[in-house]
Amino acid sequence: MLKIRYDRKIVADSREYAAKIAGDIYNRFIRGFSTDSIERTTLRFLGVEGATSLGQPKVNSVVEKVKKNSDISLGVLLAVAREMAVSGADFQSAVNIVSDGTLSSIPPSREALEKAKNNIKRLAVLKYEELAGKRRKREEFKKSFQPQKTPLRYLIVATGNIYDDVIQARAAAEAGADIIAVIRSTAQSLLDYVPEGATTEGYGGTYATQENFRIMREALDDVSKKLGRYIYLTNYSSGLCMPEIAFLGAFEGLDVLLNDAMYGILFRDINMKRTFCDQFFSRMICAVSRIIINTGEDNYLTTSDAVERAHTVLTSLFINEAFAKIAGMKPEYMGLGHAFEINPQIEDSFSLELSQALLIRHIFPKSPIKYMPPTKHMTGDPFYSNLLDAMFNLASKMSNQHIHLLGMMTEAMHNPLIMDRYESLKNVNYIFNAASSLASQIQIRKDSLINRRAQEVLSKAYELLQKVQKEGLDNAISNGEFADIKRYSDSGKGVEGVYKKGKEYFNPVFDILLEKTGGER
Amino acid sequence: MLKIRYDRKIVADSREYAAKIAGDIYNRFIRGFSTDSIERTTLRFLGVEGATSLGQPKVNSVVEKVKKNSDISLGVLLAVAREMAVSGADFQSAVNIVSDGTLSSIPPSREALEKAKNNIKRLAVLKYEELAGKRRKREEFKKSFQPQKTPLRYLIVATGNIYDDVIQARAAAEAGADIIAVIRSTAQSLLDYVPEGATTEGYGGTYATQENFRIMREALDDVSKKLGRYIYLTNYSSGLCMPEIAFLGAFEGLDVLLNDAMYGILFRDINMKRTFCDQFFSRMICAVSRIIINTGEDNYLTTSDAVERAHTVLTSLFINEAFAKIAGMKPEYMGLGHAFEINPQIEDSFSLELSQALLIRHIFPKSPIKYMPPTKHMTGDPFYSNLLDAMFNLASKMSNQHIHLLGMMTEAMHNPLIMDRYESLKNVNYIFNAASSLASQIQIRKDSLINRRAQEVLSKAYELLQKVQKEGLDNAISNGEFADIKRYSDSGKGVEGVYKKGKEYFNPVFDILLEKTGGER
Amino acid sequence: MTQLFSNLIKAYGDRRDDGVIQLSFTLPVEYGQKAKQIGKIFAEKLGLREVNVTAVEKVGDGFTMFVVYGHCDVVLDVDKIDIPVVEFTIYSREEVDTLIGKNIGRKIKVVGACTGFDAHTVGIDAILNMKGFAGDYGLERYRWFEVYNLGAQITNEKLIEKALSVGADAILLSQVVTQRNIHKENSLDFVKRIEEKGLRNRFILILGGPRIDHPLAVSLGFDAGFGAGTKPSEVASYIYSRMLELKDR
Amino acid sequence: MTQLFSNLIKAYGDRRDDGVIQLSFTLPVEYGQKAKQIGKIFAEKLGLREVNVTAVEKVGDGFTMFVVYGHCDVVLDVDKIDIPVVEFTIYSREEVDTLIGKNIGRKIKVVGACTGFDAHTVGIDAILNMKGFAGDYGLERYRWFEVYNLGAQITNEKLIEKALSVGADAILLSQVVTQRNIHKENSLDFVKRIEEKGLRNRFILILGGPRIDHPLAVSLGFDAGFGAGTKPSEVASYIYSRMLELKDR
Ligand code: B12
Ligand code: B12
Ligand SMILES: Cc1ncc(COP(=O)(O)O)c(C=O)c1O
Ligand SMILES: Cc1ncc(COP(=O)(O)O)c(C=O)c1O
Repeated sequence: MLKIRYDRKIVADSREYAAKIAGDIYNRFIRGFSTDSIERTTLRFLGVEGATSLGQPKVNSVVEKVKKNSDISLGVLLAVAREMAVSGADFQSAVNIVSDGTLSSIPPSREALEKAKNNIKRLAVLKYEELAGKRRKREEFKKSFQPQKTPLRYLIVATGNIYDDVIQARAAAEAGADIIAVIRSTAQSLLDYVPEGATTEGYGGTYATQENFRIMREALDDVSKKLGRYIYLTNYSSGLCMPEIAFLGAFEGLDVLLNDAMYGILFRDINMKRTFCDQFFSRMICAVSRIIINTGEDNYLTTSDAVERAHTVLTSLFINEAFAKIAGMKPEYMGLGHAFEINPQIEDSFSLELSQALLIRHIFPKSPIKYMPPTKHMTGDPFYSNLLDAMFNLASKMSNQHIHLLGMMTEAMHNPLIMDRYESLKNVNYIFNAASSLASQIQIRKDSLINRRAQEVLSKAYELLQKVQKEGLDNAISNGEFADIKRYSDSGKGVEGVYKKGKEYFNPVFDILLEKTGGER
Repeated sequence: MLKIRYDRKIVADSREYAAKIAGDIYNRFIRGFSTDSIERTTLRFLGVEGATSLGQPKVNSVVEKVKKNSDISLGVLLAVAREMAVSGADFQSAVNIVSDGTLSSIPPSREALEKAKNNIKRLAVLKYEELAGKRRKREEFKKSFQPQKTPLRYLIVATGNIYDDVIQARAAAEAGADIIAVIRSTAQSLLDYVPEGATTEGYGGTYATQENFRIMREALDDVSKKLGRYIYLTNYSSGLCMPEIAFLGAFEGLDVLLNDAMYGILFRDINMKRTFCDQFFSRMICAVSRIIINTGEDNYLTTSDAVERAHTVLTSLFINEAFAKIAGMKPEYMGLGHAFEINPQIEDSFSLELSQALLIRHIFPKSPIKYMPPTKHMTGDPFYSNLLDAMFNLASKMSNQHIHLLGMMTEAMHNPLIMDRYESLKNVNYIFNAASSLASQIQIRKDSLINRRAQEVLSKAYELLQKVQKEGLDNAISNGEFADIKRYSDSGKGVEGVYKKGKEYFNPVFDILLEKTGGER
Repeated sequence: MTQLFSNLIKAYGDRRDDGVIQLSFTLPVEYGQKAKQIGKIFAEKLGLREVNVTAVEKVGDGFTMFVVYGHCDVVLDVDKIDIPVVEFTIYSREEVDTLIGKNIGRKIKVVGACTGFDAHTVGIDAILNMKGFAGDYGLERYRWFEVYNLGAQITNEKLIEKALSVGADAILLSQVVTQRNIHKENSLDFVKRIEEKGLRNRFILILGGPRIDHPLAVSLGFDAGFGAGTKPSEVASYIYSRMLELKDR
Repeated sequence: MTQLFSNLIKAYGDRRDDGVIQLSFTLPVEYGQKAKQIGKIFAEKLGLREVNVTAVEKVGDGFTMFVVYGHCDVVLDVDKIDIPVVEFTIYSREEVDTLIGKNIGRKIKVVGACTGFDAHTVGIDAILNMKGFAGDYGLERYRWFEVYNLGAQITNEKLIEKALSVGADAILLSQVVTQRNIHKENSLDFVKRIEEKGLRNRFILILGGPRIDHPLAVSLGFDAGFGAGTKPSEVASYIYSRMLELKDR
């Protein structure tokens, strides 16, 4: 790879600070807490699915009823276990009883409760094995194809209708895409439940649902076989249902999930505590299922200036990495994200972008870095905007990014038309091929702008990490250190769904995940 | 500048071979010959203009009549001098008499003839001074502006109507063009006369005429003042009227002229001898008027493959340089031409292009190298074709070419629309600015494809020069060494207009030019 | 290609009135020998002459993309086109501040937000926040503006409530997402609520966003509309001149 | 957006029958506040709905460029469109050579050129010369073709003369420059000369060039037309199958 110069000691120190920052959050906000969505995920993990007669997802109904009729701080599963113990019902029936709100008020005997809890534990082990089996099958399927050359070509489909999405995804794969991301309807992250079934509506995308995942996965597996090239599937887990969607993604064989430790806080005003807990749980699921997560630092540069605030991206990457480690993720699955968002009218903008791209690629050498295309400075002139994408493609190839999001020349206009996506692939295919070995033929001069800029960004990121560590991440966020947005620990959406675990909190799924991931905590 | 490695000894040896090749042609085909167009140019130089009552340019009529009624091998001016001597007419009247075909058959007295000849010589000196005065005035005008940054942005206008051309040229200059080239009507190079007046027709451009030159020069001077940036004007002198157009261009203040020692032979099937003589004379005019010439090696890559036959471009550049030296041109005015024409589907095409561009830039460090955009592999998809232009722009900036022809995303469709030109400028402005100092920040690795390719092209060019020197350039052309096209010394257009000068050949214009240029002959 | 009267215009390719335009589109037809002609007929049906289909490419099974150049006979009489334009002088920040101080004599209160599901705050922030846009400071920076920026993802109702509670002079609504005309629907909903409450003349109503323009805003019931690239000083100047007008009445 | 019957098609943006297309064009109007609306009205006059003018830029004094996206209601009934296609099997060079040897039994003579002012020889060379095009050898390389390639810038008359003098089976005319329809004029001139001489049935007439297609060539009086990207083996296969047909008659 094209080498740049920067101080490796600062990198090591930065990592240490980041570990402290995330560790502090883990101790103060994550360990000892659960959330509505974690509880719901636990139920889904154990096979609870479908909706109530009122159309509410059953897992939501169960959690709500436990909150109303019992003590959620002990975990939904304890309520279910109790019902099993009292009424002798099996797990599913007990879940239904809890969901109906007719759970018995008689306290169970200690032994019956132990037995019920043991049954649930056994079920959890079984279900874990089932999930692991799925994961293994997928890995085998993947291995039956030649691995693709990086950067991988990542394309979005966003028609708002899952069936149209399938048409577009197939066309994109045929034209050369390696990864298909199905964009979600705007504001799904604010829904405190996961919609059900195949959906044909939404703004800017359609809903992330289990059925939609299945439909698209099936289509892509089919195309993969046809093309002899494995097509990765991506969706979004960020939002109030982060762990649930992570589980559904894992269950339906998704390869990549958008999953950031802070995105929901900053960009969706979701409560901090809620997000910290949820990201942890969801990442444990990703860890055991070997799902690549994608973080969202690219978003910072849509609200902050990409030159002035470049270092905030790097700072946040260190923190996201530290959180992922706590959840037990391997670097190979940390798709840390950054972006090509410098104002194209700035002199030497390409050198600055290249510098940043190389720096990040160097600091996280094992990670499948996700590189986002220009968006903010794209204009209504597609001929021109296509050129920004070309230079982005060149920067990506020269710095050998891993997951390369294809830019759209109509970014400033609309969700991509079928032909926009096709042109985007022509663009990337041309540039990647034309500059195939360019990076290996050149060296960066010691005293160059590229090197100076890299060192500058790194130093600033380091300073910010120091500062954040001193203040605590929660306070740093309240001070607007990231994305120029301020959020507070007690406000934001979903705050009511976070609770301190009681002493008798029961959740074998949680336990298995903690055990299997063995994160640095 | 970005450095590449190549064998400088081979360059020096190549130059020597090229000097021998051109010298040989000079001795065998140029020295001692004149042509119809040289004779006509001589007349124009001395102020002969306008048309006969039949609409034929007067200079053509005079030459024709001398051929018919007198001995052209002694030069038209001798016939005119004779007429002056016999009838006592002044120069212009004598010219008219010759043109009317009514010249007297009485031989003049020796003295009268000497006197007439002396009169013409004096006139020639006067006219030379006039031309030099024009040149000085223009240079002063030019100096009143800040010099532009290279690569200079060169844009073509080609509406076919000089008045529409003016509109487009102004728009282009306002959008950032540094040089405007007015494209000529196709096949003007095959006309054995220069049309008169302002013209509003033509295919793919309108005619190169003195009046058109004047109209456009005036418009561009006006725009230059408005923008505070000197706008260069270019037209084409190649063809059967090469020296005439060169003179008209010099007279009307053109800055750049397309003028190649072999283009007419290869691409227009103009006779070799004719072209060799004409290019020599036209280049002497360019030399004294400090006009930048542009050679046409880029054309080779439209008929030959740009990877396989890259070296033919370099070979030809050495030869064009040697011919220019013989005509007394300084390197600062030799706008040697090359092009970005590699099939974009070839892996590493960009590295190959960059290699070639750097090599040429290194070998001719003082010359205002002209770099041509992709044309042959442009497609009917303007979104895609615009990308090839972007990479061309990048290669040009990275190798700091001097005259940069803007590519058109609609190259494969039509002559540029007003908006095509505008988009092209947006493209080049973005890339030049974004990659402003990129080249100074990197080094090319010793063992890189770029270096290897440069050395390979140079070696092949050297070998070809050796071969050409052995065979003689005339025979090499007959063997199809350039552009995969074969031409023979006795066929081709305009062959009937070449003649060996008689002992008494009289042409003080020729003499002044030979004296003032003092070329390496 | 006859030359038209000077007020009548046609598209301009490289000569007056040649009418040349460029199109690109995708048709749900299989790529193959017939595709090109289908693309040509499509362009002809749209009214183009001498259609030049320059690209025909397969974008997927059953889909073909076309690029077309052709001559189009649409003629516009520019003199007869009546386009509502916002008429006001654009001042610098310093000038606006001086003028408000002199002619209005009190702080102008503005409330802004991006309402509905739309979460794009960068546009409204560019107009309102200190930082501003393209080197032009936002309204918060002005001495004589009092700014309430409610950010994004709030309801129209909340925005109106806030405007009432602070006694705003102007309400600034931003709409960025336009998919399936959500921006128009949401803007209409906003104006309807204002009208139902009998508040239409209480506030200066300004709409903004990348796909907004003045005529559209007016047609939706606003006083003015501002599109892509708007500078804060333009908005400030407009509000000032509107305030002056209202005062005079 | 109602779904049409399957044979009726509209343009496809990202959903069936949404009709979205893209345009770009320049109008001779001054860049300014009104320009955008003029661009919009232009697109509406062309028949677009919900016009989105995404770019309005000054390309020069008095000229403004537009990029527009909009919905277009053009509907095509693909089943009803009658498009002439060249019907023949495409063989490889080896196959063509074998078939000619077997079924024609003598060399096929072809004469080709790029006539008129048009000096573009690369296209006709690609078809005729040894080297060929895109890895597909040219007709000179075939055992059973005898090729006369006259290059460019010769007259139609000369081409016909040559064809007669060598007793050609097919004449291949290349036309690359299309400005102001010079290719059509020159091709018509060629056919007229052939017809005047009563030679229309004497030769297989083939027209080629980047802007040529089969229907156009047929309408100009040729037997077949070949466009951008044509491979020599396609032309060879066509000539062979035409020869076979003629022999059978
Ligand atoms: C940044 C951005 C985001 C950021 C927003 C961060 C934030 N806090 O604002 C993030 C990443 C969060 C985001 C998310 C989404 N986005 Co977004 N986003 C953009 C992007 C890249 C830039 C917008 C921007 O900031 N421009 C810079 C500002 C300064 O310009 P502006 O908004 O035009 O504002 C100027 C003028 O319009 C005017 N103005 C604006 N408002 C007002 C108001 C008043 C009163 C006045 C006077 C003037 C005024 O003044 C401003 C300064 O000149 C655009 C693409 C693009 N290049 O335009 C897509 C884009 C707007 N997003 C889009 C979409 C679809 C989404 C999502 C729905 C995607 C998804 N499914 O997840 C989500 C959800 C958002 C939601 N719920 O609304 C689409 C909208 C398509 C459409 N036309 O409907 C776009 C066009 C991208 C695309 N092609 O798909 N996005
Ligand atoms: C190379 C080239 C030249 C070379 C030509 C060298 C030569 N000996 O041929 C040079 C530099 C000399 C040249 C000059 C000019 N050119 Co030129 N040139 C081109 C260019 C870049 C490529 C053409 C080419 O070689 N393509 C590759 C070949 C293989 O493709 P092809 O021709 O399409 O041929 C294929 C098929 O069409 C088909 N085919 C072609 N002919 C035939 C015949 C038969 C019988 C069959 C079966 C098939 C067939 O098979 C071939 C293989 O697939 C094009 C732009 C472009 N990218 O297309 C401009 C272009 C064609 N040129 C153009 C112009 C205007 C000129 C000039 C007039 C410019 C000027 N004013 O000086 C001059 C004059 C030429 C003249 N008198 O005709 C315009 C034409 C505009 C128009 N549509 O009318 C173009 C489009 C460029 C532009 N945008 O302005 N040109
Ligand atoms: C990490 C991450 N999650 C989620 C999203 C978008 O999801 P939503 O709009 O549903 O919040 C993004 C958007 O870019 C993102 O970067
Ligand atoms: C050196 C040179 N002269 C002249 C021309 C074109 O002139 P014409 O078409 O009149 O021969 C070219 C074309 O590119 C050229 O390179």
